[in-house]
Parts: sequence; structure tokens; C-alpha cells
Amino acid sequence: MQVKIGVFLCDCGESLKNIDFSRIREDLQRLEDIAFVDISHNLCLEEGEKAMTSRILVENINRVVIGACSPDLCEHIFTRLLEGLRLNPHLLSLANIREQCSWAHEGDVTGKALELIRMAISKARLLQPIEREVVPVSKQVLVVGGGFCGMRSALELSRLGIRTTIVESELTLGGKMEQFEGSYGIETSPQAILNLMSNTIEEDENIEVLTSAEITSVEGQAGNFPVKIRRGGEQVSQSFGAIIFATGHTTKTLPRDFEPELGRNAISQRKLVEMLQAPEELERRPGTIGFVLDVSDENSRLPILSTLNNALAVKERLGSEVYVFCKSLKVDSEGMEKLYREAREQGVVFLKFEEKPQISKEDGRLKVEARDLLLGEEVALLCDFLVAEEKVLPCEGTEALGSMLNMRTDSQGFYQDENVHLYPVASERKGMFFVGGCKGDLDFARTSMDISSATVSIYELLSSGKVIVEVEKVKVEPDKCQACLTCIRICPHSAIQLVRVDTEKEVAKIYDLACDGCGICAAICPAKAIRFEGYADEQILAEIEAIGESL
Amino acid sequence: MNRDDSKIVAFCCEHSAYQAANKAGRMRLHYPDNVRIIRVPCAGRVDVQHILKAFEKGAAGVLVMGCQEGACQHLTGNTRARERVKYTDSLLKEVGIDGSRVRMVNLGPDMGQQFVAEVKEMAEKIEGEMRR
Amino acid sequence: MAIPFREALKTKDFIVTAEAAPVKGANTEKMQEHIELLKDRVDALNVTDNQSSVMRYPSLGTCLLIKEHGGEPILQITCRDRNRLAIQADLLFAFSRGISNVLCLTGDSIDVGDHKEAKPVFDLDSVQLIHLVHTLNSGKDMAGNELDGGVDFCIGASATPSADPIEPQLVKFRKKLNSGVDFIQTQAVYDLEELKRCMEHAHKVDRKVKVLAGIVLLVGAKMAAFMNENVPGIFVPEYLIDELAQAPKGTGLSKGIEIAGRLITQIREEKICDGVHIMAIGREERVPEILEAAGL
Amino acid sequence: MIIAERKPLEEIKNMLSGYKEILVVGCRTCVTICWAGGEKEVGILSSQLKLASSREGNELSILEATVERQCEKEMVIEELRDKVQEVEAILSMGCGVGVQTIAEIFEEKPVFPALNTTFIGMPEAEGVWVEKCGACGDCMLYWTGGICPVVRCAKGLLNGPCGGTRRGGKCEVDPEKDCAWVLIYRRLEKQGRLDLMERYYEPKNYRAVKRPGRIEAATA
Repeated sequence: MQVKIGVFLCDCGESLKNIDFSRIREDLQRLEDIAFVDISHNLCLEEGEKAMTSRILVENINRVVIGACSPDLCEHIFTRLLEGLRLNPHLLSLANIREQCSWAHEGDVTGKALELIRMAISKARLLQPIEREVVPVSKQVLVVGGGFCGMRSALELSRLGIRTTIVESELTLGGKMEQFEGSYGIETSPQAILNLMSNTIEEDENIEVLTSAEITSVEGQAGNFPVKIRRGGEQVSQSFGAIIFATGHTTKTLPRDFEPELGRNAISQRKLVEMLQAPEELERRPGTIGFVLDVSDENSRLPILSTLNNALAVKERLGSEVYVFCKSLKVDSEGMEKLYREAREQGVVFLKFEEKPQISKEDGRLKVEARDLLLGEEVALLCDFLVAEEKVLPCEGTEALGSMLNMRTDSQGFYQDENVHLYPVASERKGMFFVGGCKGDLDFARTSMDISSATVSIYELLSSGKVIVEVEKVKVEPDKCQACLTCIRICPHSAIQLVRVDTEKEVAKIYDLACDGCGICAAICPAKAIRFEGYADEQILAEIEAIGESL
Repeated sequence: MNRDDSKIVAFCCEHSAYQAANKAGRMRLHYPDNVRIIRVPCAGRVDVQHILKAFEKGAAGVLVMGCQEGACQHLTGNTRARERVKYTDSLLKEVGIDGSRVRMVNLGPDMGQQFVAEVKEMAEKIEGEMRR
Repeated sequence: MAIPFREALKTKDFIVTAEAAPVKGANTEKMQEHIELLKDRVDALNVTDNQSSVMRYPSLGTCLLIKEHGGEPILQITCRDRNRLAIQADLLFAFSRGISNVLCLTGDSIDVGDHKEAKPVFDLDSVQLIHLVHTLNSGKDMAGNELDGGVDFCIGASATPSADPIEPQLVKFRKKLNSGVDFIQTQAVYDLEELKRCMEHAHKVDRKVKVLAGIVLLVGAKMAAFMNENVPGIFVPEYLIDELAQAPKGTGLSKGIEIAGRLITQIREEKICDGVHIMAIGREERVPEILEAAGL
Repeated sequence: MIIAERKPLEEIKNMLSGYKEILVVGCRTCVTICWAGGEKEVGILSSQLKLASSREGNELSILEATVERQCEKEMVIEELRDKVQEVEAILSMGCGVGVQTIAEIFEEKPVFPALNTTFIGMPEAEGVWVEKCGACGDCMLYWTGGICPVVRCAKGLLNGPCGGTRRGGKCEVDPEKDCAWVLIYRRLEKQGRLDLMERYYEPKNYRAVKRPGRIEAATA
């Protein structure tokens, strides 16, 4: 169908003095597929919009080219306007003649401005409309892991009216909850919280709990993940709209950095918690308890958090002397600063060392010698119990689950650490979210925030049960595709899968909902079988072609 | 694209480099006007052929400008772009165009000054070549 | 005139062989000097076949020279340069001129040599070559045709006691022994434990086979390190390289001779194996000094 | 699948010197999958040739085409019949079979190979292909634990390994490559079939396929 282009130029309230708009109009009107060239002062305002609307209604044009300011300021205005006029919003091409032309150079830049507009026109000629489609999505969410984060996510989703299924590998829910003695500052003990949550979950018919179950395969894309779950010998397959991974962490005590292995008086944090829970069973009250931190270089918040918590609990319940040997004490997350000051007030002594402290046995107790930086001299202390430092690791299944989902893990094996400031909660795969320990975040404040933002994004995605999707914006042409798997392997969002299309031969298929529109696949495809509407090869080449054809 | 006015084609990722160019404009930082910016969704969208076609059509230099390492919205877009630029450079050397006339640049969305500096450096390199 | 090597194997309790390396050219003077120097000092003289895939005066030619000088040659044949027709023809010719000892080798790869674009043959491998010689000994060629005038070769093969991993090499070693060989000349050996292990293995399969330990003369620390990297099948342990490095400037060669002597004496005294095969690559004139250093 | 690699531009330019109108032909199957001669590579090579000719001042007009499979006569004829009339020479980016199929059909025009066909192989990593089969016509993978010594052992030994294996089980020829026989040993060991390696194997029949090979399948 014959291309008819309407060109709108905006001189930004006549402020772009170094562009002669009338000369540009003159030059452009000579092109036969240009219907009209309008010069306006304020396309981004009401007045400008009205003028555009009436102009488009009168002239039945099928492409719109706009020479104005930067697209991120005005593109949304024009797409909304075109939608209103039932003209496909993708038949729009913008030239940035303000920030990247008028403001960027001295002297007359009419030539460059014209060239930028001609580039936009040459691209506009080749634009194709992109249709929209409503795609049904499953309103069922899968929560992997039944610890604090898993339960919390399920409860919040259920409050938003979304049905969830919790898959927990252990026999009962709870995960690492009972390991923490008292999350200081929270009155109720973790045990109480655990019971409260699991009871509410029991009564909530929105939440289905599958314990001692595990995931064997995850297929499909956002909106429709067919997942196979194995439970006691038989395998169930169910489709979910989104998945929250809360597979948690494990802690490994670091005997290797610690001369005397964990014997009678060198204990782990967990052992200390058991002692605190039943102080009466101890033969005699320990006089002094020491904590050693930062012996290994990589440290994360959990060891420090549990050390402060347990130190305060020791002070409160056992009243013994408490010393903390540490290289540096990171108290950067919420509430930790207050906890640290509280511990100091309760009489916990913090000793800062540079090189590793020497630990040796002496008449049934442990002697810790270190050079304290603040005192500037050697310090030797005898402790009844010395609590070894813990290293936080993702739990065992993380590696296998990661490869099943084609999901990268960071150097220590935690998920989704790649672009934390880009994806605080979401992952590179749409519809998959990672919260809590499996991401390396371990304090309740932060994880609770993550959980709520994950549940809100899921609500946004699934609540209406359908999603509006741009159909085949990035499309694989089946007859050209040789199924060489290159695009499938390199797609950062795992949005491409091998499927049997109508031509019976297996070809790659790009899932519109999961595709994030980066175009890496289109550039790498050796068969030139992938077309990215709006940035297709012929459209980019047309822009290049138009360079240098001005006046 | 005719030969004499030596154009530079800059493929700019809309998340970072394109914003940096806008930032330079808003700060009224002036740079040589023979640059033509082409907006791309990600530096990873730029194909070896696009760069070669730019040179074929007479461009004197090509810049592929993407997000900073590790900050790419699409994780591997900028690293792949760097690989492709390296490969294209070798293809150009085979043809006899060396002196790295195609360059990969990593920018943050508000690095207006660096954008201008990169453009100026390429423009000077081309200027130098033209005079010889 | 030297006694036939097959006899020496039976009668002598410590057999010594050395290597006469052909030159890159047709001037045979230097080779004849080495032959004269060594022919009466050793039980047999091996002649390499384009060693390290470097083109040289042919092994057969040098063997004939040794015969002319009254020495006892061992013809080395690799499978790299000839197919089964050429090898059988060479063997018939060799036997007809009195050369009756053959060392069956697979041969180095073309890539380590100086004609890197040549087409490698490898129609046979060392084990198949051993079987081929047996077939000829039985009076037939590989295609089963009767020979007009048979041959009777004394068959030898090589072994690599210090390979890592060792198990695959031992499988090959057993295969060679099961194919029937009269003597084994190993690659360079410096760690006598490895040699002992190789001996155990040999005797488990074939009590009668005579094993000669390969002794490669080390000239200096740099050369030793170079060989580790580039010469296939040679592994000079670190402590020996250090020992060579500590030797004062210019005495590297005599230190090498001392090491070789020490190894030979130890092998002889502890009766680890039936003899030694001295490879003084490019320094054949020093072999007598090595023999003295070993008290032979 | 067949793996190939593009020739250096210098070599291609020398072949084409003297010809003004060239048809560059890609192939959509094997050489596309190994990134050597697909439609994208056709575009890249054409750009390079145009760039080079414009820099050297000799004009060169290039037509581009990509055949579904260059080894099928019908597909070659259908795609190239008209375009061949407009050019003086054809530059094929197919494997050796493609080049010769085109040469057979359009005998009046010279056909040049832009690729070096290297081996039958499989992808090992993104953009990396490894030789696995040498098409020797007498497959013995049944007793080598599925690892081919004819191709993956540099000397093609049937009673390996050779004496030159490097430390760590690497090949004498290339320290980066594993010795095929060490791999065979380990796999047979894992399957408890090491007796297969102990057995002596006769010299190989190198004429199992009378070169050049020809197969006549029974008509269906």
C-alpha cells in the first residue's frame, strides 16, 4: 500500500535559532511520498497535539516522522496520540534535532538537521505495523522453598488473591528459621513466627503446600511455565504464570581458618543457640565467650548479624563476659547500627585486629592472642567458649536448579548477582524472581522488602489473567531458520526455544512476552532469519544510506 | 555518503550512550557535527554488517557505544558488541583500513563529557588521516 | 667382527647399545668416524630413521656402512614415512645384506619435524609392524604370498616407562610383548622407580625379553628443559635440571656425562634391567666417556 | 556436519582479479550453522570486497544470493539461473561440494571457492567446532568406546597410544589436545571393557571406500 508520510517539525518555541525550518520544509516537500511538512512551536503541549491530530485526520497518511527533542521526552506522547487515531504507533520515526543537533553544535546546523530528518524518513518508509494481542496467563504462582521467604511470599500473594503452590524439599516448612535464637529487636522468637506463619498457611486455601517435593523440570516462558514436580515417586505437571525462588542458604563453619578444630570449647553459632535455648542444662555457667569474625576475607551480613544477636542473648541469659574479635564490622543494613550500639552498652567488648589472632589451648580453655589496633598492644584472653565464624553459601541444589533454568550464578554460587542495580528483584528471565538467602541477602528487613516488590510485580503481570503483548516484534522466519541453536544459546533472557512450527521442521521461536527487545539474536543469526521490527537490518541500513544526501 | 565531509556513524544504545549524547546537548557541550547518531535498543543489536555497510557508504569512522561493563540491561549486549567490533576491526584491516577506525565505547547514561571526548578523539584521528 | 646381537642378548649379562645418528647430507665421513669409534665398544649400534621427523641420510644406508666396518647394526623403522609395501621391500633388502636386527617404531609426528607439510603415512603402527616382521620371518608377506628366500629378524620395540598417565602405555607395552619381541629399548629414563615398574610389567608377560634402559645424555639445564617441552616421550625430572643448572658455566656436558654414568652404574649394580641403550643425540663422540664414567 | 572456514580476503581478491561482475553465493545449511558461508557471511564478504575495490579504484559490481543447499542441483538452478547471466564469475561460499555442484551446472563461468572445507565435526562451544569423524568408510567406534582413533589420534593408530604422549595425557602434536587413546582408555575403563583395548588390531583397510567414493542406494 502506497507510503504517505506526514512530517511534523517542532522548533521548541522558536528557540532553535540555528535551524532554518523553512529551508528544511522546502527541501522535504520535493520528495513525492511526503504528504505535508508542518512546523509547530510546541508539539509536546496541548496546542501542538491538537494541531497534529486534526492534520492527521484530514490527510490519510500512513507514516509519521517527527523532528523534535529527544524521544525519551516526547515519544510516549506521540504513540498515545497515534493510538487514539487508530494509526499503528510503530509507524512513527523520530529525529532528535534538539539535544543531538541544535544544542550540540555552534553555528547553522540546518544541513545536519535536514539530514537527521531524512534519515528518519528513509527509516519510516520501511516501518511495518506491529499488532497487539491479548495472551492468557496462568494466575497460579509457584514458590520454590518453604523457609521464611517462601512462606512470606505465599502469604503476600494470597492476600493479593493469587493462588500459590509451595514446593519444599524438607518434611516441614520453616527452613533455617529455628537456627536464629532471637532476631534481636523483634520481640517474638523465630519459633513463634514460624508457627504463626505455618498455621495461617494451613488455613489459607489459596496456598497449596507440597513438602518433600522437588522440581524436575521447568519449561515454557513467563505467563505459562509448565513445571514437573516430583513428590514421593510420582510426578505432577502443572502450569504456573510466575515463579519465586526462595531456596535459601546454608552456613558452613570455617574450621580451616581456625587452628583448633571444633572441639569441646570451640563451637559453632548453632551450638551456641542450642545452649542459649536451654541454659539450665549447662554444667556450669561459662565465664567468658569469645566470637571471632572476618578471619576469612569474604564476609556477608549474616555472620555479623547472628554474632550481635547471640552476643546480646548471652549477655541477657548467661551474663558472661563477651568479646568479639573482628577485622572490620560491617553494620550497613537496617537496624544493625542500633544493635551494635546496644551490644556495646550491654558490655560486649569489640577488639579490632589486623592479622589473624593466634588461638591455643590452655588448661581446658582457649587463649586468643591478637594485636588490638585501637589499644596498640598485644591482647591475650582466655575464653570458656569461642564461637567460630561461619561462611554463607547457597544451599546444595542451587547449582543444579540454575542450570535447569539456564540462569547464571555469581562467583560464590548465589543467583542473579549480575546486575543487582538493574534487577533488585526480577531476574534476567521475565516471570522468575529470586528472594532471600539464595540471592545472598540475609537480613529480614531487606528480604521482606524484596518479597513485597516481587509479589507486586507478579500481581501486575498476572492479576488480570491476561497480558497485552506486541506480536512478533522480534520474529524468526521459519523457512530461513536452520535451527543452529546459536540464538537459543546466547539469548540473555532465555526467551527463545526450539519448537515444531507448521512447517513440521524444528525452528527457533521467540516468545513475545519473555523477549526484552535487545536484538542480540538478530545480530548474531548466521542465516539472517531473525527480523526485529523497528530496528530491522534494512531499516538501519536505510538510515545509514540517508547520511550525506542533504542539500 | 560522499567522501569529502568524512562522517562518523555512532550506534548508540538507547539505555546509555543515547542518553549520554542527550546529556552532552543539554549541557551545551559542543562536539564536531559530522557525527550521525543511530539509536539502537542495545549495543548487542549492532551487527558486523551494519558497521561494514557504514564504511561502504563512505563513513570515515564508526563508534559502537553501549553500557558500561556489567551494567548492561541485557547482561551480554556490551560484551558481545566489543567482540564484534574487534572482529570488524580485523576485517577492516584485511581490506586495508586500519588505525582502528571502529571503536567500542562503554558509557553510563549521564556521561556527557566522555561522550564528547570519544567523538572528538575519533574526529581528530580521521582529521589526521585526511590531511596525510 | 662383532657377534650377532641375538647372540649377545643370550650370552651377555649386561648389554650396551648406542646410537649412530645419520647426517643431513650424503657425506658419510663423520658417520664412519662415529662407527669406528663405537663399533667395538658396544654390542650393537642403532641407526635412527629420520629422527624427530627430520629428513636425513637413510637408516638402511648407515646400517650397511656399519656392516662394512664390521659393526652390528640395529635397523630402526618408523611407520611414518613408508607404507606396508615399502617397509616389506626394505626389510627384504636389509636381511639380504646381513642386517638382521630391527627396532619397530611408530615414529614421531610430522609436526615436530622440519617438513611440516608432508603427508604422514602411518599405514601401520609399531605393534602391527612387529606382527609384519613375524609374518616375514615365517616366510610369507602380508598378503600371504610365499617368499623366495625367507628372513629371520631379531625383533625389538620401544617403551615409555615415565609416561603420565602410565596405564594406557602399559596396555600398549603388554600388546607389544604379547606380539613377541626379543628386546626392548626404552625411551630416556631418569627415575629408576619408573624403570622398575616397567620391568615388573615386562616380566609378568614375558620372562625372556631383554630390556635395555634408554639413557639420553643431558648437555645442560636449558637443553633439558627444552627437551621436556619439545621432544616427545622425554621427561627430565626437576631435580636433575636443578643439578645441571648448579653446574658451573661450561661444565654442563661433563655434569651430563656424570649423571649418565651414575644412572648406568646404578642400573647395573641393582640389576634393574638387562642393559642400557645410550642416546647421545648429536654427541656420539662422548659415548666412550660415558662408558668410562659407568665403569664399562 | 561439514565445517568450513573462510579464506583470507587477500587470497580471495587474487582469485577475483580481472573480473568486474561477481556473484557471491551462500548456502543455508552446514556452512550457515558453522558461521562460515551463510547469508550473513555473504553480506560481510561482499562489503569487504566492495570496500577493497573502491579503495583500490577498480570498480566491482557484486550480486548476492543464498541457496537453500548448494549440493542440490535443483536448488542451485532455481536460485542462480538468472543471476549467473549478469556476472562474469561466481564466488561460492558453500563447502567444496557446493562449489563443484555450481561449477558442474554453470560450466561456462569460472567458480571460485571462498571457504576452506576443513572437517566433519560438532560444536564444542559457541563458535568452536571440533573434528570427530574422518569418513574413513570402516567405522570402528564399536570397540573404541565411541572415540574415533583414526581422526582424533594425530597418527590414526589402531594400537595406541604412541610413545610421545605428553604429561597429563595430552597429544604429542598439540599440548592443548587430549590424546585420543588416553580418552579411549578412560572410557573403556569406566565401562569395564578394557579387554577391547588389550586386543591386537590388524592393519586397517584404507581402501574400504574406493576413493572417490560412490554409493548407490537401492531405489525405494
